[in-house]
Amino acid sequence: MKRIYFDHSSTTPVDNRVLDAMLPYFVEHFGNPSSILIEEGGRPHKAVEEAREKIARLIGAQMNEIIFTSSATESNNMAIKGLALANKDKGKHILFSDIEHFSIMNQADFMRNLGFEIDFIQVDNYGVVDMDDLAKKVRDDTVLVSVMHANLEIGTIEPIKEIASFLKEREIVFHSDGTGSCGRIPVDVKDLGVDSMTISSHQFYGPKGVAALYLKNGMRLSSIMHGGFQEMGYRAGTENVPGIVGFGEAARFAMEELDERVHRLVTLGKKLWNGMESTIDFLHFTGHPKKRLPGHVSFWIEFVEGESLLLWLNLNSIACASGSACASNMMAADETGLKASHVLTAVGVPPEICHGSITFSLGKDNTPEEVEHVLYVMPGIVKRLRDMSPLYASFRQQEGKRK
Amino acid sequence: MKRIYFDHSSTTPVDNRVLDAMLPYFVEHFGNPSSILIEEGGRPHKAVEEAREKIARLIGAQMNEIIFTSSATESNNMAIKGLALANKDKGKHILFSDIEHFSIMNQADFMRNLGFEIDFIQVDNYGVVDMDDLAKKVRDDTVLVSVMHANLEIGTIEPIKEIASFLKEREIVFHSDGTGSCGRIPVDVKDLGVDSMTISSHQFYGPKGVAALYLKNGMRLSSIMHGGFQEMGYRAGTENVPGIVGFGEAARFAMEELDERVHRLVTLGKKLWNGMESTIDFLHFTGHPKKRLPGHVSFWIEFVEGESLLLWLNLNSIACASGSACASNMMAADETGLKASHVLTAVGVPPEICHGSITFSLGKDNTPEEVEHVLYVMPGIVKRLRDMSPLYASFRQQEGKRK
Amino acid sequence: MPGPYSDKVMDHFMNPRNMGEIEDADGVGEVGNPSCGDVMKLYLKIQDDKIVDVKFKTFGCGAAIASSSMTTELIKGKTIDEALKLSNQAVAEALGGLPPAKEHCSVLAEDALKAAIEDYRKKKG
Amino acid sequence: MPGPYSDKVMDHFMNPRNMGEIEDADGVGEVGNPSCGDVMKLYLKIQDDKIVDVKFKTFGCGAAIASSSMTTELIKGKTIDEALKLSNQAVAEALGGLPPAKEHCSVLAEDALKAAIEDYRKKKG
Ligand SMILES: Cc1ncc(COP(=O)(O)O)c(C=O)c1O
Ligand SMILES: Cc1ncc(COP(=O)(O)O)c(C=O)c1O
Repeated sequence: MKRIYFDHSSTTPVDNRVLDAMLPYFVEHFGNPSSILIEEGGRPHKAVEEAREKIARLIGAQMNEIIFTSSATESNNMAIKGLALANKDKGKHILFSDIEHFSIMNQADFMRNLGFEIDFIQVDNYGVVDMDDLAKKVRDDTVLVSVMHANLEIGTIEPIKEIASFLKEREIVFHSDGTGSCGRIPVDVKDLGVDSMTISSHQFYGPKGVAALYLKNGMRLSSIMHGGFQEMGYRAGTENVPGIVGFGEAARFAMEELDERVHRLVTLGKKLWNGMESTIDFLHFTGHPKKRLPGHVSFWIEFVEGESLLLWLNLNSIACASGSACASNMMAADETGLKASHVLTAVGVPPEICHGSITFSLGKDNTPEEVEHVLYVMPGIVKRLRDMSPLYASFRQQEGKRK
Repeated sequence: MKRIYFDHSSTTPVDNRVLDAMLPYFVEHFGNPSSILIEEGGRPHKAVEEAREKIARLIGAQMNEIIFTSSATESNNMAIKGLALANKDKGKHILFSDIEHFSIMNQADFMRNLGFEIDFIQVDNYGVVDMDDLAKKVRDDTVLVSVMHANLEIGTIEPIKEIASFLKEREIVFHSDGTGSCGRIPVDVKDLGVDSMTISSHQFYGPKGVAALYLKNGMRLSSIMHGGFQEMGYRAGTENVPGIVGFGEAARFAMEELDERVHRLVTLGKKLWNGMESTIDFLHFTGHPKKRLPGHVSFWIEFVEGESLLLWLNLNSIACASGSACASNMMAADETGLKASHVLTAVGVPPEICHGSITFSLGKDNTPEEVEHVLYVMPGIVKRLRDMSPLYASFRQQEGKRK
Repeated sequence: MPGPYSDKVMDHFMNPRNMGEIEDADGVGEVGNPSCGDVMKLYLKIQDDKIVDVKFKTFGCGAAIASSSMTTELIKGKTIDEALKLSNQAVAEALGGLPPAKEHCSVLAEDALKAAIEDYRKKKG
Repeated sequence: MPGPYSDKVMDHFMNPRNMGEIEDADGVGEVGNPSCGDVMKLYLKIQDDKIVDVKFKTFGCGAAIASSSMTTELIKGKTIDEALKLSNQAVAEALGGLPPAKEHCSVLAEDALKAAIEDYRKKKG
């Protein structure tokens, strides 16, 4: 059976049109963009700059505000380390939201070792950053705040503009991880007012191995990748030319087709959401019901363990994610990798449930028929797993007694 | 006219067979290798591990000693920062050879800011590391030494094995940048005795945007790219699957065809070297005449400026490099980018000449006819540029007087 | 499907053996804690020190379900002493191995078995 | 060829105007230093304060050669006073611009011209 891919939060397939644009840059136009004195370098150099312009246009930035990197993770590392180090004369205090991705969160220890102090901003039960808590936690020596634009696990979109204007008044540098938003919903960095933002290619039908950091003109950032003079000195290393070209094309298509994609996904998402709600009992949606990514439906189901649900869906040709899309790593060296999702904990989901969360993230090529099929398959799987569950058995017993 | 590409030190075209192996991983097998619970993740995960095995085999390492990165630059940054930080209890003193690439050299200031002390090991006029100077500079608190395996600007191959055994006795961690050697000449990390080594895909017909670090089992290394659990926790970020697959295939072909490639290149290199020697006067080869990369011929010519020579060669459909292959950056913001090559300065080439150096680096697909064509074209260009040179004019005048 | 789980694990996950409850069980063991993700309940029917029937219910991941299922298979028909010798490694091995992060699931199965036998002995007095 | 140099620069690099020496020049200016990579030598033939002929020799990069060539074109036929007004920006502009890292080459051309005129004035006494 044809697979139903509802896991666009983890990654997306490269668009065929994007791949076509990349192909000439592997063999034919393979030159090093730094070798601009020879013919071989000219075309790749131009291609990189054209891609830069497309990314800039997608998010309303200037061309020279786009720095290419190898992943959203690298962009986030560059931003936190680079902005904090460059501005450390201003202060040593850094704030992360409680629901940042590991590529922000797991920098905390390293930053502490460099002498910084890290605090965390709470979110409400919908995963929306608590402005009061932010106001309470901000200090005179706060130098940097990081709040993601959209959370890929629970779908919530954060009030970035509001946070940015609060921080601007206090002259605090503001980084936002736009991995979940850029290419999915309209993003205008000038309107949002962020100082830097991460953009990830493979989240919107571009290739893996390439991403970017928007860095507002005039911001100081210390390089953490030292070497040659590429990327205006911010990020050394020979450019991944085909990857960058693909990223650029993916950005162009995302921009041209954004309205259409959003519209489709909102419709499909609503269909899935409503269907789930009416067919599965003891189901709890996660994230904000309105301020959320289009086509993103996340939830947990009482008495159903998430991995088993995911495995059964997979056996039924349906791909989705359990726990953090990018984070769950079964191949971890030991069970310490199996912690409850910090995002779900932050939004108040009880720890025993965190393992049971599921994220359906739809993409531009999903269809209403696929949604219908998922809705058709789900109840049976849920029943099957509940029938196996001693927790459900004792719950039903209790319920029986009460009646 | 068909281009003659003699600039394989800067980058190489992707082998068509390598590209073919990559293609299924963009659209069809696009999954996230971390999503191993769903079918989409299985194949990419397996492909990454197979590529890891191929890289390991190329350099005689174990599979779990290979960490994928995005570039040789990143591998070098990971090695220097990561090894120094993880072992800083052992000491604060670091040694770089005088001819390291910028991706090592330009880390010096950052490391100094972290409290490390950096010294530099001299090389002789052939660019070979001076063992006596190394012995003199090593201290009780020396924690890390970095010496590249082969220099891509002057072709010299360093006595890595000798250096490694000297350092092993003193329990000093030894990193070697194998960007120039891996895939070009036989490399066996166990025989060499290095603790870590950089390997670059696009230096041997693999794609750009991917590289690796060999890290010997048991070595401590602090991660500098924080986030998810990829790459055994050493390097976070969603894997560049097609890039890694291509890198693996390039490694496989490099290994299978190594003898043949080396043999061909040694022959072509000799032909070019001898031809240059006999047709151009006042020519000086750089690097070691014997211990050098196959097919690598580098030199400077008196009274001929390098960029002009390179431009004329380019106009004659010949691609080569002047100064450091990866370093020269004409698009620098100002003239400070135009410093004399530190490599040539280190081997004692007078600064006024450094701008005049040329590197011909041949590759597996070059032919004897191409070498002949270059030898045919060179004298005319040299004459043309000398005729324009006031330096040559006054030299000839002086010579005339002497006679 | 290439994945972290062996074919054996997937087989037991998809077709769990001896799933269910035993109304008049001689021994019942329940271990685990929902907060660690897995809960396992094992029912034993014992005659003459021999396990004549066994059933399980499990809330948990694929490895937990497969470990429960395999454990029931391995102990059915065994004496109590033989069953007590069953180690979590034996369960994992019989399943064709478990990913390192999931080895605790086979431990849970062993624990459930021990708890059920203890319950039986306690009831028996 | 797309590259860092304009078509004008490449044209003057490939087909330098007024390249050579003037045996009986009225003014000669040599500037630059091989250690900075470029040396430029300018020869002037002057009649009635007018530059009637000019030649150059240059050791240097593409921008240096093109700047020299363009300078000779721009001053040929001009009076000394007019020539002295030639700025390095004018040379760079006439060449369709130079990459930022190469702007010093046009400065060198301006300097060579000034040195040559000074030499002429000194010789004239
Ligand atoms: C919000 C967010 N930021 C960053 C990342 C890291 O992305 P990558 O693994 O592509 O570097 C992820 C991964 O899903 C993410 O969800
Ligand atoms: C010896 C050496 N190491 C590292 C590098 C950096 O390679 P990349 O730009 O691919 O990161 C180079 C570039 O040529 C090099 O010559």
